[in-house]
Amino acid sequence: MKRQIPTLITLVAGLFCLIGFFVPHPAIRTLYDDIQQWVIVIVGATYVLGVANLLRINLGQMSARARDWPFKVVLLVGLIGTTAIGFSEGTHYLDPTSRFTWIYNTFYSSMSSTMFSLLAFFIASAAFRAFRIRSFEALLLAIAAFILMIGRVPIGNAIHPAIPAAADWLMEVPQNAAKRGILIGAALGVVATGIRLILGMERTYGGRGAGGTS
Amino acid sequence: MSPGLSSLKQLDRRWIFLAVALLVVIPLAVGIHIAPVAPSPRTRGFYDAIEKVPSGSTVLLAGDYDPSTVAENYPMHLAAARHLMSRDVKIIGLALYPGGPPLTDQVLRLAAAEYGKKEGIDYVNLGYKAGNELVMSQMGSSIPRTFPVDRRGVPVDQIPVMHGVQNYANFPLLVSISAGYPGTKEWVQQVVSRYHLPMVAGVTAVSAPEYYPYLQTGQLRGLLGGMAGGAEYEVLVKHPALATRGMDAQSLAHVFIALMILLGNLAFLGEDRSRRR
Amino acid sequence: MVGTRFPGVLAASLLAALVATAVAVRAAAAFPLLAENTPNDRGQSVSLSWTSPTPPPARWILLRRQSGGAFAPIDTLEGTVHSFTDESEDKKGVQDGVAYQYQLLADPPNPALNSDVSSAATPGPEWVDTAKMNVLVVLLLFFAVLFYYINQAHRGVRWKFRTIPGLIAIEEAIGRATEMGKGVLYIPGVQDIDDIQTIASMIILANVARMTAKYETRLSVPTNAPAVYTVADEVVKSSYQDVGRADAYQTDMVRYVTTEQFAYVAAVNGMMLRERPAANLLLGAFFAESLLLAETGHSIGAIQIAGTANVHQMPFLVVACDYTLIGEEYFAASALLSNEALLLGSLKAADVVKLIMIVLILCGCLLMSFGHPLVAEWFATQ
Amino acid sequence: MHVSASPGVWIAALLTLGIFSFLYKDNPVYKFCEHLFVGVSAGYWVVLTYYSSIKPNLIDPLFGVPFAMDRHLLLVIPLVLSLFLFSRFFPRGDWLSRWSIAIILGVYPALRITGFAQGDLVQQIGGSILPFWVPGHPMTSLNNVLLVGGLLATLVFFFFSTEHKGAVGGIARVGVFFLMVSFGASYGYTVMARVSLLIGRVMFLLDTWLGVVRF
Repeated sequence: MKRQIPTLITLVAGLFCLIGFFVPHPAIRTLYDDIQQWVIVIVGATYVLGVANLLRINLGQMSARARDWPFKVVLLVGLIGTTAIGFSEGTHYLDPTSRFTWIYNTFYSSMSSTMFSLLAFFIASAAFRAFRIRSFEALLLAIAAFILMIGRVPIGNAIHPAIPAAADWLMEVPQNAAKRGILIGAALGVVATGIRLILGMERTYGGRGAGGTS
Repeated sequence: MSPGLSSLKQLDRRWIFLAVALLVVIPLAVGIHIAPVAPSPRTRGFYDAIEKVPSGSTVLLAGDYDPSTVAENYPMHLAAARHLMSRDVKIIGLALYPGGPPLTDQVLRLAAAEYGKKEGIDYVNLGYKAGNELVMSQMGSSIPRTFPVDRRGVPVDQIPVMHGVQNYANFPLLVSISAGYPGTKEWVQQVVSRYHLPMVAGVTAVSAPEYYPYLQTGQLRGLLGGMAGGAEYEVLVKHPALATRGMDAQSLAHVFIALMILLGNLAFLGEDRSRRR
Repeated sequence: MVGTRFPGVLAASLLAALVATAVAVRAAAAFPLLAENTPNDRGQSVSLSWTSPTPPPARWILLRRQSGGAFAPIDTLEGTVHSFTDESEDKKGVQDGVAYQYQLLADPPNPALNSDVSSAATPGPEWVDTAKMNVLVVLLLFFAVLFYYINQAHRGVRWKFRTIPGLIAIEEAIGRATEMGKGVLYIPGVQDIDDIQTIASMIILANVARMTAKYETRLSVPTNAPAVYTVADEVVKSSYQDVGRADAYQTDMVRYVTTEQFAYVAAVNGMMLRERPAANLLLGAFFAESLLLAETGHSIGAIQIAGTANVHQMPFLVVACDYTLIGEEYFAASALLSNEALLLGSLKAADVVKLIMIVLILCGCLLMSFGHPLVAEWFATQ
Repeated sequence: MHVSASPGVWIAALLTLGIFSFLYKDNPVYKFCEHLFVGVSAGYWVVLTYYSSIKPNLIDPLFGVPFAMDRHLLLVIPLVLSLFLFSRFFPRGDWLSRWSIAIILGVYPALRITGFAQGDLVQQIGGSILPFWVPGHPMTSLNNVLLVGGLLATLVFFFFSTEHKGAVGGIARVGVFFLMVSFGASYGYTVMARVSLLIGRVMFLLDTWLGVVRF
């Protein structure tokens, strides 16, 4: 009994939303909109659940004096402090002068942008240590990378306007052809996996994660 | 193989890190001007699409990025807000990235100060909403129902710029500033393909190649790719700022990395001839 | 009307005169005004379209009446506009099932520029959105092919698929690691267990674990999500049992390291530098960290085989690894290894649809070259 | 050179340098910054999600407004399903949270199927149907042939039902060449992206923190 109901919910909600896409009639579209509005709220709740999980795991590790537990304390202070200040300011939490916005600018914004900027260093060292041109395919990759890297910055245009032109052509024709092949292949994969998920044929292990930056 | 090249193999990568740091810090501190920024056709498409928006109409500006890609997305976002406001176009801003709302706030406030626009009358920040593509799909049915209040908690029916705004039919253009998921791809799939809303996008360089097929089919009318795209757009908007200033360091770093690839292959030339792919 | 100094009554009478002249001067050089029920919508909406005479007046006053009723102005439009949708969310707008007629009056008044009275249009909802027929047909075709082949596969039909060089490379790499008496490092990507790429990675891990069990090669699997740890540990344990080497299985083979992206990379790079595995298998969903892992793996001279569907990471993996499974090749590899009816049926169905697409695009282009864009038009959404 | 006086900028600058220390080697300072970042961002997410999604779309319409009778009453359903999610924390109640996840696993794939089918299948195939020769435009004709040829070759490479030998093998190899060019392009763009992010951080350190140069 516990196993069938979730599969039934997925089946009904999934098929209904699939049909709802093609039917503008209010008899269907009104409930279609309702279901999607509900899931917006439930997805919001899964984010809160995720953070609650993080809180539980770190509290456990801290009390059990697991490895690196002092750093877990830092994490918990950051988590509970930010949450408390945020809720204390009510709907003004994101006003330009609020303490929550100060935390956002000082801690979240600064560290988040620095984390990704580390990659500039690693790309340079990997270019030297791990960019082996040992086949014709790798050579093609390297040539395209050169044209793009030099063509997309002002220095390329200064050296010779043909470089940015070559970069544009390379992006609009060969790159487009291959990317479109990948897009179509991926689309077939998503549609196949999607319908298998809705019909309960796919084996899944858990809930849906949030978005992310590649 | 000459000893000089083989000793390169043991080069500690932290020397490379130091070189990258210097190549970025020096041009920024000194501000040398290596080469002018030349706008590309894609950037002109972005500019022209906004030029075609009738003044007085309202445009949707989605700032779907967070601080991790501020260096690439923020300059485009600010330049687009300035461009729209300079043409007296009202802006409805939102962000489907959790880290987005404060950035949308800063952009709209900064541009509004320069063009004398007032929050609520000329622009509004609807803030964040969980649900990724679901939010985009539901805005097609009803924006007031999906965003009952703006970022400040003010009900939208009390906000003048939101009067008469029901769904995508009210907008002549959608401007998407995007870093990943959810972003430009989802706006194209869920909105442009379904409601035929003209759209332009300013995206991070990592994701730019993926959107060229959309440019070719006309699903996207214009595309800004990375900081270079932002700089080209800043030149067209005649407001060179953040992105333009970074171009010198960008050029030098790219040349350096290209050299690293060449040097790397020379140094390891003999080494793995045996292990073909 | 613009706030004139005269009281409202004068403005109303001016308007009445306008309406009267419009009706009286029927035969003036008017232009047709098309009114129709807005297609593919939820009803309560009429779409108007017209080609205004040149030069168009400064503004249009739009009049509406229910059949038999009197015309009344409902909106003022810019002169340059040539289409309008009469709908409103609150109940005051046009109602379904009632016939309406429209007329455009030039403002400033100029009877010669007024439009004809439009034919009657009755708003109403539609059951099917005709603009999305091509999407429906494509989906139904794909579902039909998909379920046909999944059904065939369930009935035991097996098809011959091409060999995937990446899979052979994995076996060779494990064999080489065994000869050198070194270990194998298996990194299942950085997404949680609900990601399709992580599930595919678990299938490949099962096969890799069977090989390392047989050859008694050291295997370590660092994961970055608790859920992935529990599933991977289960997969490795049952693989060792399948091959009858339950004794060779150790609990520390699969480890949960941390969830944060860069901390995970630092920990895994540390493992590589300490344990010096002979084979690195990076199979799953990777983001910006694929570059760092592949670089360290390359620096310790390990044979590296990578596979992911995140195409934006392909450039780094192709240049740093000995072999890469590109996008769909990665999913095909896991389908072939799983030998599951569901995955093999889907793989075969995707191939058949790709074949149909290749033929379709070729015919479409040839027809287009001879001037018949019918295929392209059918695919272009209206 | 007028160094910034705001404590916020100083803390941000020190945290930035703390994270850059990872370049030298993984060290306690980096670990401190990293854990602080994970904690603060989690806290930010909870507050933001509550005020932006849960309060305006669930709490206010259901409880705030003087009990609107029409469709708002149905919001009891998402309220109950959201509460079910937290059953994971109770030893026996875990199966209840599967109901909430089940509706997500129904609605999202449906949206993906229609979105990908329309945006990435129908429109991309539509955009790939191009004339092989356009009278008077040799360059466009060549580009069209390469665009369609490259797409078909890539699709053949991702074709698994026949061995890559003979003609099919040749076409598949051409497909790989196109793929490699597109990977090279992605490599160039990714280099540009990562360098830009570093430029952004150095601009912060030089201008906002140290005030070396006002831009």
